[in-house]
Amino acid sequence: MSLKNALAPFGIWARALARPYTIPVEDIMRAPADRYRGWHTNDAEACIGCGSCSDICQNAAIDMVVNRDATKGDTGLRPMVDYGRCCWCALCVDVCPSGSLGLSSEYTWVDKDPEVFRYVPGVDKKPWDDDTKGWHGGEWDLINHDRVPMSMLPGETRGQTWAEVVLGYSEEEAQREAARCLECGICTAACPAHMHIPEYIGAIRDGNYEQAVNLIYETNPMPEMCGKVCTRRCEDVCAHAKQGEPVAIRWLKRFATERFDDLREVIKADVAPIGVGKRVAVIGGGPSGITVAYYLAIRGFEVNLYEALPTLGGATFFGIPKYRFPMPSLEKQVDMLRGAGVKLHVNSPVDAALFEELRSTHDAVFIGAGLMRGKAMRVEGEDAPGVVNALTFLLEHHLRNNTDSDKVSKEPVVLPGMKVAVVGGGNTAIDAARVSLRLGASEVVISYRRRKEDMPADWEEIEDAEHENIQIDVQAIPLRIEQTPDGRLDLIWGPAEMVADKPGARPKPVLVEGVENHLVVDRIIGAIGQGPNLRWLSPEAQGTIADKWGWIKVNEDGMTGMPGVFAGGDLVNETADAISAIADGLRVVQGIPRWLGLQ
Amino acid sequence: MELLLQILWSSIGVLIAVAYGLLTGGIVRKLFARIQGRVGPPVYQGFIDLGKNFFVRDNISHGPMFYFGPALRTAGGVGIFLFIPAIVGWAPGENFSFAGDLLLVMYFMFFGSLGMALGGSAGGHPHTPIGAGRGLSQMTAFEVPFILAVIALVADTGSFSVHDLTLAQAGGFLEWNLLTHPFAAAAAFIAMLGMNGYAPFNVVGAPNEIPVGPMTEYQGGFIATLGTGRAIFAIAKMILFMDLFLGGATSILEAFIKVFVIYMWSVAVAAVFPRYRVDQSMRFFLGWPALIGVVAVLLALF
Amino acid sequence: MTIENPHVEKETQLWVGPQHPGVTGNMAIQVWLTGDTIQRGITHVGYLHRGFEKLMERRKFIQSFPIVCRICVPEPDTNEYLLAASIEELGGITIPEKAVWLRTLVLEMSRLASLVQQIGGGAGATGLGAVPNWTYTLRDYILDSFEELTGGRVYHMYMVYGGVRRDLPVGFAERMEATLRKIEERLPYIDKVTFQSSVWRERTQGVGLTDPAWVKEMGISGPAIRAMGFARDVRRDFPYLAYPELDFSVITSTGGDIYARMEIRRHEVVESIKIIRQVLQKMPKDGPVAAPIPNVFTWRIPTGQTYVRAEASRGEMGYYTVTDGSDKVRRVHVRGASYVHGFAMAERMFEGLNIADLHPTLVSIPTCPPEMER
Amino acid sequence: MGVEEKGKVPLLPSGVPVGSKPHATDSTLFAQGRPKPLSLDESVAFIKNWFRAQSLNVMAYGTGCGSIELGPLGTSRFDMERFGITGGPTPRQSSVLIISGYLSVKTLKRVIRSYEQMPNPRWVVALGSCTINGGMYWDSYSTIKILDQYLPVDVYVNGCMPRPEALIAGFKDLMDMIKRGEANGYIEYQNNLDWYRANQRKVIKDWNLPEYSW
Repeated sequence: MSLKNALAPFGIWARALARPYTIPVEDIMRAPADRYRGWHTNDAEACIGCGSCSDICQNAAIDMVVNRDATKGDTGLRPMVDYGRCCWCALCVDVCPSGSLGLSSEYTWVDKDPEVFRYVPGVDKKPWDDDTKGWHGGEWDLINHDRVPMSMLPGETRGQTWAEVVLGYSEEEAQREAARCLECGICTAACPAHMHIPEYIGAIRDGNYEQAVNLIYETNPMPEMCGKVCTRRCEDVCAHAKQGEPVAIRWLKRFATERFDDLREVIKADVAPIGVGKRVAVIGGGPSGITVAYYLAIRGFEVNLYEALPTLGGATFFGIPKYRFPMPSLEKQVDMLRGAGVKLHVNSPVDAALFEELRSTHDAVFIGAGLMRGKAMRVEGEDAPGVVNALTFLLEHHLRNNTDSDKVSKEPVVLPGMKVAVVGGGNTAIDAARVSLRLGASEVVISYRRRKEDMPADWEEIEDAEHENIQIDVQAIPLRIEQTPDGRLDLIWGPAEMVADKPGARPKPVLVEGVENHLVVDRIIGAIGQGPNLRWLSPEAQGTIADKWGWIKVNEDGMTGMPGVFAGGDLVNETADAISAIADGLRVVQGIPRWLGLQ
Repeated sequence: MELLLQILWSSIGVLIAVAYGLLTGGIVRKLFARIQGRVGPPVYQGFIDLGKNFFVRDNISHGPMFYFGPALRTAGGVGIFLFIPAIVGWAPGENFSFAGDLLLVMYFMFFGSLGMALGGSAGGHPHTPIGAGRGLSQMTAFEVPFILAVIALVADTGSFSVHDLTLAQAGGFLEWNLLTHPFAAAAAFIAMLGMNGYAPFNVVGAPNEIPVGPMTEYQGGFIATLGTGRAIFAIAKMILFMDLFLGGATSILEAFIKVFVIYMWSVAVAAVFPRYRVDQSMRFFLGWPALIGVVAVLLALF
Repeated sequence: MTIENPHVEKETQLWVGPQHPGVTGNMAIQVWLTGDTIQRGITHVGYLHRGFEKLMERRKFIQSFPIVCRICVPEPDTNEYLLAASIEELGGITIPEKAVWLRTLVLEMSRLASLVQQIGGGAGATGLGAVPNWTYTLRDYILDSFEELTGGRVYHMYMVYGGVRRDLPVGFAERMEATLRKIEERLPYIDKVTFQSSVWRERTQGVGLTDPAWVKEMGISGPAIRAMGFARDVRRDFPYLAYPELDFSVITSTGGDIYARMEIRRHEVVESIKIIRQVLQKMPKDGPVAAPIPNVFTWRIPTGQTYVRAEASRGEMGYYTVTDGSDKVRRVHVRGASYVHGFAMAERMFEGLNIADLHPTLVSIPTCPPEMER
Repeated sequence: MGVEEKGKVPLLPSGVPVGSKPHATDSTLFAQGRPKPLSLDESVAFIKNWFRAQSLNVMAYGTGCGSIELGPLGTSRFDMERFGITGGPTPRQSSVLIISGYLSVKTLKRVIRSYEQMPNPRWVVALGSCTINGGMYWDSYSTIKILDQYLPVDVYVNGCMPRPEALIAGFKDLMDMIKRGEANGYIEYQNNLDWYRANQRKVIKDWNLPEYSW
């Protein structure tokens, strides 16, 4: 033991004079780092209750509890965090698709009672609710916000061809896109038909396509149509849509159904044949009619389907251009009906007499006649030659090109080189515009009253139309139509300014007085909506089942005021899209057996 | 009557010594804390700990010997204090130093440790015999240099009375045994490191080996008694060293200061060293310090 | 368990732990003593057992990350890295350059924090109060940096498969540098009371000896093997992350006693500081911190198995991972250095050890009970 | 036993449980041995409680991962000693038992033993999620989930792990409760010994502890 080594330790006595490391008592509750993971916060309004946080929590610390009424895109559930389980890993924050969940930087919570450490962040008020520090999403997320891009025909050339614009996913792309699904099920609630969306997406992800189409067919007899042209309420509410792009549910459905050329071999309808010996008549071969016919047929009912047009499909046949929904796809689904044993009567319009006969010979009658009357624009000069209704335009066009019907003129409305204006902002307007383009119109203009974000048309459709060089004039209120001396039409419109309406509603367009713009075109297509037409029924029957405008009121089983007569589709619901019609059909499929006492 | 008065004065002296012991203990804790980079407990924390220990309910007993341990320990401390003069030349501060001599004091020193060993062992915990064994062996080791130093002083002065030994140094600080008997002082002050039970010689109750040695089974009031004993024991020992080597004290203030300074010597070492194993500490005390003690004795004799 | 004890009359049986201030955690050593000398000792564990390997079989890949870091409390990041690396290897994910460097940074910071703590523990075990106080504070400064970088103080949960979860905060390098300087400034003081102190040297030199013959027999790693003169370091022998691009040396010592093992740690602190400085300097400034990862809820990994290893402050840690095509691991085996050290090696070292040297020995090898039992 | 009844808690006649906890139906799980009835002379309770609160001895038993934060708490940075909190090396000399996180069943057995050896008044501070509802080991086969069923917990400090600052806040809460005479977990334990014992015996299969560990 050398003296140096014996004395060296005394050197640390110098430390006694230095300032202690200790944090002073008054500063002891020091602020943590900016990113510190403390207690949970949640923006309860932005939260959609998807439950991803609950799913990812390996501690089962998060339960989804009922907090408010469920709406479309919000389950009404909110996460309740149990701090008897939580480990503050913040995976819930990083996975939160709505970005509402976060961790504050508060860290002190002392209590005598173990039961208090459980609360619903954002709902149960806590002092740290407004803490902006802490761990929040956005910097880096566990979920992939970007959709697998869909390959399409190039926008410059597709205006000249009737070929399908959307090319569909490859198998690898589909599985990659399917893998994005968080399986929260908000889409199922939003879908009018409540399709088993997470389930079939999961089956696609696993490469189990037969299972996927079987799942799809459980609630939708026209999946290929829906896979191509559905208005997809599901994608609007997709949890991914909050911060990124929604899962391409529609394209995935399309991918699954397109895998099989003949679905009849694949679909294994496993339902009880409860309806043997019962007869049902279906009037109208649109989505709702097809739904009722198909599901009742596989349940053993004898189904007769009456369609006025030469082919089935209703609005999906004549309303949707074939570059979106080609005829073979439609044929495939009609084949399914035939395979299910539905007796199809095409070119068979139903009149009052036949209707009464059907009622007497069948146990139940279903009316799915659709909206066959295009609404007028209600502007001066609307009846000028060259002004057509979009419904008429599309119907004629499709009958001419896809059937041998002799009820249409041989001359198309739009001829090559014409300039066309379409008034309206819905899907029909876009369809009319794009069909006109393909018919050879030199220039197509869509004129709409409100802003582009207010257009009821599908945002993808709008984009597609723009890619095809279709011009969209917004905030344009048509005032009148005049004929120019050289035989053309002058659409005179005034600019509109948007005025806030009552809360929750879209802003109203209000005409700016004194300004008149001129749009000189060869054809004007009015696409501002459709209405019901029940003139084929007897007035008494009309009065029993419909209101004075022709809309049909039904009960929760889909039955009208006339016993045994059910209705669905666009005549009944206000949304006027195919999936709602299918949902109506499904309601009736439940309703008819119940009414007949078969369950 | 005089005896009764002396008893009264001595009792007050014991209380003051306990208080001062606790206060010094607090200051020591504070100093350790400062070296460790901490603020440390308030200096009065020792009093609170003592009070708290008195207010803890005693759950257990291991027989009469178990009660005896703390009592003996405290008695040892009080005994030393009573038989040495705290303040020389002032009757109330002289205690009973007329009645006992250095041998009695050293007996009391041994007495406490022995009591601890006996009482603790009654608890039956295996840590106790290990700690007691360590304590007793270490004590026999540091007693050697200390006794050698005492022998040197006694041989020089010719008296076993602490009172006499103190009075012999009365002529100013140059007369202090610290300077006149440097070897004896060195041996004694090194032995003091062991007596105080601070590092590096605190293996007896090493908290992370045999927590806390002989005291393992004690609690509540026992611990409070032991704490009292420890406080007075420490102060009594410092007073002994003060009397033997620093010429005693003539006023309370002087006593306080000298005791504190002597105490600090032990603390200065304790703060910076780890603890020796018991075999190492025995080897240490029986090495250089013992040799220095022998030299001191030889110097005193010849 | 029945323990044959032929000297039952002559020996004291003593339990060190689990409730004992001296053991390195919630574990117990049962020893038989004659006087102060340990004749035999047995390590008892199970007090901290949670069944991590089993729990992971019930959790999706991403869900395993919050729990693996609990395997070793003082140094959680190695576990995160190893699980991430195994899953990335089996699932075919390549992490971006920036993530490689960030992971290296975090691993080295956690090694540094753990080494600093072990130095304090080694000194505290011999009764030095000052050093653990300082080193815990130094470790706390590193934890502050961790908190700033990862959002967590003790459990960071920073790495997941694909990379890391957040980028460096602004000004992190400067604040880290300040922390490193604080550690460097404190090291000479630590030297004074430990490596230069005669008493401490007496306590540690020639005590807690290891035998080079045990290396092959037991699979010793870390400071325990380097203290016997073997230059074994996973970072050098099986390079991973950014270590091949870093300049550092593998510290060895001879003697195989407590002093040698603590000395290695003390020099490794310096090396570790050097590494952290290099990492902060060489790290790419931009770039993604994580690769795009598959859907965390549904990702499946094809059948496969792998063993991934890394150097922790205690020695080699390794994860042997088996997947079977499902969305959970089939089996994970965690190989912790402490397991070998705490059982096989420690029980051999106990023989003939003084009871007072038990705790310094346990700290120096070192043992980490949660890692031993998982 | 609520706070209101403090001071006149009915003492336990042997074998007849008193208290508000529901009792186990299987009497084989009951405790046969009885703790000594508390001497409830709290005449100068305020002073006594003040002293008790200002000097807490934390038993040095790192039962789980939370004990990693007791290191910083006890050392320079947070320095719990300045609040009068020190480490207690043995159960006999400790007044606060910190359950630092999860408890495996094997540890629970030792903790019970240690707790019962602590002299009254004694308090339990539970750290982290694991003590409240199982924490991240909620589905582990080897841990207990709700500590409250096995030991009377006085203060919960939430977090995983609670930071040292939170621990200090917890201790301050405990001190306040002691001063107000509200930290009565130990009385509850004695009065509901059968309930606690039945719960303990249900999870500890190899029960070989003394009936009450003095």
